[in-house]
Amino acid sequence: MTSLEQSSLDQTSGGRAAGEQREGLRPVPYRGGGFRPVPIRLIGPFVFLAIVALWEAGSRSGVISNLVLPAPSEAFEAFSYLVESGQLWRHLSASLQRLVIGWTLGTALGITVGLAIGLFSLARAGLLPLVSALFPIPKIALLPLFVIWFGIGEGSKVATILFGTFFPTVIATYGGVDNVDRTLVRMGQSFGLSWRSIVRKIILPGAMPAILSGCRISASIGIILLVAAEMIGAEYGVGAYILMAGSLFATDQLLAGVAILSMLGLIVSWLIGRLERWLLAWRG
Amino acid sequence: MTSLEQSSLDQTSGGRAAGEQREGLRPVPYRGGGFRPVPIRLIGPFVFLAIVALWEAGSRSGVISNLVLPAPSEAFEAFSYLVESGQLWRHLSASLQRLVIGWTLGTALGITVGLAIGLFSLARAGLLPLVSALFPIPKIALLPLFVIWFGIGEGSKVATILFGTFFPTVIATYGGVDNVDRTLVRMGQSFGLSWRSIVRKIILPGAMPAILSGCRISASIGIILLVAAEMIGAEYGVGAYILMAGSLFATDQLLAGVAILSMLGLIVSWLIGRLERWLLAWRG
Amino acid sequence: AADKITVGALRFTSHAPSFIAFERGYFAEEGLDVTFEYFQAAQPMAVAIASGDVDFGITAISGGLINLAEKGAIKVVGGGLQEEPGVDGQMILVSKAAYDAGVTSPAQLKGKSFGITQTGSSFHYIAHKIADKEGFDRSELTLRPLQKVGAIIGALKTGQIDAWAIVPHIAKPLAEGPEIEAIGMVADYIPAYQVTTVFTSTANTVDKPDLVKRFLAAFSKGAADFNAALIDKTTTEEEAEALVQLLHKYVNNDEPYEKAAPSIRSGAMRINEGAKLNMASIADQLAWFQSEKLVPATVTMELLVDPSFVETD
Amino acid sequence: MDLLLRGITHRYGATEVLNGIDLTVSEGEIVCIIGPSGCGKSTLLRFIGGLERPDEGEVLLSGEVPAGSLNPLTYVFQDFALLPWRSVEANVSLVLEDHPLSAAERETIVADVLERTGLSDFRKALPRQLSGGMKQRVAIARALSVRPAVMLMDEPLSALDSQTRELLMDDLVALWQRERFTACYVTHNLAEAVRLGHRIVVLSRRPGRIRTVVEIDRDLGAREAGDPKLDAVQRELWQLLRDEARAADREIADDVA
Amino acid sequence: MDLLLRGITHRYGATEVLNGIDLTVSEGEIVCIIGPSGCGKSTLLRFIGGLERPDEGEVLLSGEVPAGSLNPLTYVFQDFALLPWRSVEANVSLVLEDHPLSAAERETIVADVLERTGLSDFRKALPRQLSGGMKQRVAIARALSVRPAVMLMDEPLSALDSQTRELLMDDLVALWQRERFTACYVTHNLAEAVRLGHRIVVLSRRPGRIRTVVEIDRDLGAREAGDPKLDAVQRELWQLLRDEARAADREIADDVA
Ligand SMILES: Nc1ncnc2c1ncn2[C@@H]1O[C@H](COP(=O)(O)OP(=O)(O)OP(=O)(O)O)[C@@H](O)[C@H]1O
Ligand SMILES: Nc1ncnc2c1ncn2[C@@H]1O[C@H](COP(=O)(O)OP(=O)(O)OP(=O)(O)O)[C@@H](O)[C@H]1O
Ligand SMILES: [Mg+2]
Ligand SMILES: [Mg+2]
Repeated sequence: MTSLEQSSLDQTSGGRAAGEQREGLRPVPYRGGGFRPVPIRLIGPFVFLAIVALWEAGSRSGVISNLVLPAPSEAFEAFSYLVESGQLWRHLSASLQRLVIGWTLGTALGITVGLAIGLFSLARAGLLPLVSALFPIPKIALLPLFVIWFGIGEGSKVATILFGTFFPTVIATYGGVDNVDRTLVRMGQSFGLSWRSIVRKIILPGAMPAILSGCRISASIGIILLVAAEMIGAEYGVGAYILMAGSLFATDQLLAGVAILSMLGLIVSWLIGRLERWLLAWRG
Repeated sequence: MTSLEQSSLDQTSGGRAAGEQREGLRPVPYRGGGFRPVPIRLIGPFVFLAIVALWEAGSRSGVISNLVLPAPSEAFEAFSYLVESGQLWRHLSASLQRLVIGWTLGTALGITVGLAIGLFSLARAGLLPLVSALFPIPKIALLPLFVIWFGIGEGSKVATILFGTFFPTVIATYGGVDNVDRTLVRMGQSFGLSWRSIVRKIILPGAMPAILSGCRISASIGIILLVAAEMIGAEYGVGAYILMAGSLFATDQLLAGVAILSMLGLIVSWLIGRLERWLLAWRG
Repeated sequence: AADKITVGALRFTSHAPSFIAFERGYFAEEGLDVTFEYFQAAQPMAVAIASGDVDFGITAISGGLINLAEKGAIKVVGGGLQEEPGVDGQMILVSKAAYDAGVTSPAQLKGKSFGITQTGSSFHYIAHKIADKEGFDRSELTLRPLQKVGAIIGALKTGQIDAWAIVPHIAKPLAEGPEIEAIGMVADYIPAYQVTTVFTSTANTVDKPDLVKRFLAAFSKGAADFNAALIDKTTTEEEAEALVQLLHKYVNNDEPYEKAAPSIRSGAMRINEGAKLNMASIADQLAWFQSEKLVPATVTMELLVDPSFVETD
Repeated sequence: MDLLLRGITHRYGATEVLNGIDLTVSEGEIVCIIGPSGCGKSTLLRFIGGLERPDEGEVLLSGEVPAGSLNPLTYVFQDFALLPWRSVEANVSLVLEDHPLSAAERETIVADVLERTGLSDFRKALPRQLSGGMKQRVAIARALSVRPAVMLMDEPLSALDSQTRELLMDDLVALWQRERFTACYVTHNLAEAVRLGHRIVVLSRRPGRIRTVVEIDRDLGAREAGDPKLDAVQRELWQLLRDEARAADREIADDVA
Repeated sequence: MDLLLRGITHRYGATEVLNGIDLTVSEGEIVCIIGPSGCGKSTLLRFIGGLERPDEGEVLLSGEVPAGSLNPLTYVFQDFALLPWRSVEANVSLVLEDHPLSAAERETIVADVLERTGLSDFRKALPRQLSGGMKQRVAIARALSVRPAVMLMDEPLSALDSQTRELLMDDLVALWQRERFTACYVTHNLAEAVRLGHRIVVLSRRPGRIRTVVEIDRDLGAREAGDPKLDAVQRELWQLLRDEARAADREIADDVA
């Protein structure tokens, strides 16, 4: 046995063979890499611009008939007119107000009910089947009843968005509560923390990632439902604008409206991303 | 130091104190339990029945006006009429056909595109922004264009469902591919498995749980979109039935239709549950 | 103080009397403080009256409206638009493809497809009346519910449906285009067709008959102005122009005036003087709805109409 | 304060997990509990801490709770059980917040325990920024902050790599020499048991019974790696456990696991 | 077949991970690589297996690949890397499926390696039904099935509890005595290194440099727990590593971890 002292004289040597001459040396074959898509800058915007350019060219040359699809420039013109005439703000503010109120109420109620289902056996047994049965009901189907229940004013519009955002929030919240690491809860109990403390300091922050991703989903559902909500007696609103454009078959306005919704979706998703980065900074 | 031999004579003794008499003995306080809702049998059906019974009583006594909500028995009568007249099957088969074709195509395309986005940098950079931008567009907004693009026959209905199911499937699939444990992929590479083998034997089964939960979501979206899809020129179909009931303000038929969709959702979700149990049996 | 009322409106010329009555102060003269509630479609307006959100509405008689009347929620109280020989009324349109294939008159519509918005809409009724008069079975005309006027236009332009019928201010520009041809008039199939009616909640007819009377009075003045300027053309051109300008505030206001004015003018149809109601036409429509099982057989004219407010014939 | 276990027997469904456990933990001693996988060590510790109740038998306390002890029976968990969204100091202060202490008192206690565990430089760090060893030190600091009468430690070092484990064992010995805490220390690792235990309780395979109790009366501070007597005890323990460990290893979990 | 590393240096972004590593692994020997956390041991092993390429330096093979070796450089991973959806035998056969073997040949190889690792009774079991020790045995059987020239083992026992670790060390020694496999064995655990290594390469903290290489020429089969010479080597290695291990432990991960 070579003692440690002996070999430690030889501190820089990598063992007996380093430096030695050998025949038949060949590098090990490389077989790693891949399966990890890396971001390629500018491809995204490039593809987007290319599609728009091709589409514009197709429209101008008549390959794409105006009936099938208006040129992007026409949609942009419709959008510009909206901006210039100040109508954009009118539509947008009406829609945003509905969205904010409906989404806030739906989310707040959804988190409350979701927490109850996540924490109490009775709430889970009684409410979960109801939630599962009501969740998949299409909201447009209920519009005629919503008019009777909530009137044709803001009530029914807000209610549509509220109903649409309530159910996914419930499901995300109780799923989040279920997934909170139970050893953390046991830890809290073992230190004699009160029930309230455990819920407030362990369960809620632990379920927060799931709740926020539920918010992301419910926000996009809310935006999608703007169109359905504004089917009933809405004069202003992006959804109402799209419906009007659709019923007049003004496809340029229709596309402009759809683009506004799409941008609204991106902005809301960005905002929730900020919120996530702030509330979930601990995830690093 | 007591040697091992010594103490092992005393094999059943729990140490010096067991059995000893002590004063001031008290049990340790119990502080565990809870935070784990347990299923309570029969509460779910009971709550459901109670709601229906209350509602029926309310309708009969006139507390709930017929205008606000028809009695459950009326909705059930409308449903019975559908069954007896054989219309149910006509509506259901029309809808199911659209659902199956649209969902199958949308899911197949979605899995393909999702895999491409999950595996190739170029596909990810080029397609992902497009998918993110198009996903939140409400399908009802595009109906007028769908009519032009796909006609008012089965084309536009299938296309609506296809578009609705395509995007969530893409997102679920590429998310699933991203979440496949990379050490498994490295393992495959380290054993010299071919690219095809790695995709087929490691990536795909690894992404399967995510793909199936995507299917669950896309199936309920497909069912919800039946109403929107059947807005255009559909004579039969559950969605068309609901729309007709809505336009005639025949709320009993409306509720019957909504209940049919709800049950359809439960059945599809049960089927996917079976599929999951079969394909994901390895999760135990 | 003036009574506050809400009037449901579509941004169509058929609602012109309300707009005129509002702009020219006829409502105010009757002591009515009117606010308009705008709708995209007629059916929700009927529901809104039932729910009490709106006091008065003007729209075609639809299945939804009758069903709400059957639930005791609303009543027809007056007449609106009516088909009349000599005045351009609703037109029957076919796609170019169908026209070229020989559908040059409504008689050839047998076996063709016909666009409607929804089951139980006025389009549905018109289609069946055409089939009845031309003597083929109603089921020989394939109905295509497309929800929205825009969708029907798109489908007709691309030849996906063969035929449709619509009010002139929409029909005329379409027929001038290359994709669509006009082949007949609805008036030839449904004489004295009471296209739209004025209706209100049952509660109003019972509790506030006076309010209903005052509304109808103001509405009638507006209708008289409208008919004089655009139908009978008994006014000066300046006055007609002023009226069109007034209406442009409400109708087609997203288009520049120059573009909107001709379509407002060409779309004008007679509004019943004094909101007179053609009971025979309404009875015929009700009978049709019942024959198609779209409304319960128990609905009677008494449930649907309160004829005590206007002249009937 | 002493801890007495009397005739603890427990079943989960059809499987008997523990059978007739009698044991005493006296003040100031560290009792190590070893046994093969699944023999019920963690279950036993949960009974001792009052987080679960045994089917039969009782866990009793005798003697006065030391003055100032906020939480007499305090756990240290294998996976640290730190709240990832709280900094080191907030994780410690969490367990003080439900007690009637002023903010200043709390602050003093937190500063004190962080000082004693060498964590003062890490006050503001989040758990994810720390190595496993530091995380477990935070958990120990948190346990110390409530001045426990008995520490219940469930494999506190198993989640750490072997070098960190060595470092933490040294820390625990130093801590015991200063504070003379009482502990129930569950472990798989015989070297740990021999290094830290005043008494070592050997459990049999499921259903866990006490097979033997080994007393090692050499002072913790005097135990050195390579001590032939300790090595001998460790080897004998391994002889005792080897077959059962192998049997536990070769067990197939049934499908409803 | 021998393995030669020449001047391996690597950087991830701004951090230098490895610096000038020269090393040879000769046929039939087990080279253990030890070092504090984060010193680049796993990275080095990835370079050796061709899964990643170093910024500088090269990894070379010399001599003939043994006849019948399907995958000369074969890994055994810390977390087993078994496909959870495949049974034990299917996990082994996975790595044979891409080679031109008949089904019967494949079946023979699978049966043979399962027999040699004592897994024949577990052929149809799914990974989730197995204990950690059995999972790692499956991974070793899988590695053996491709007749590797060199086994690259990255902390193969760290995920196991200490009793299972003992059992598996015994198994590995027995296996080496039968098969005389060549291996690069990365570990944190000095006891493991002293038990299994013919040579032990000690790396410094990041950037990893070779600090020393210790040769232990006692036969693996003759190494017993409690052997004073081995204990002495282990203690000296610990002296060498302790301060660096402590420093590595006290490192705060920066926020962008
Ligand atoms: N809540 C529970 N419900 C059902 N079975 C349980 C529960 N907790 C533990 N068990 C079972 O009881 C047995 C003992 O579990 P326990 O965790 O106490 O063992 P352990 O000795 O701590 O094992 P390990 O050494 O693996 O930590 C195991 O077979 C386990 O599967
Ligand atoms: N793909 C990578 N990208 C960036 N940094 C990496 C990557 N892989 C490893 N590192 C960093 O390189 C350093 C060495 O990592 P490596 O995993 O090789 O260390 P190790 O010696 O195996 O550590 P451990 O003992 O914890 O397993 C670490 O600081 C690690 O954070
Ligand atoms: Mg345990
Ligand atoms: Mg490593």
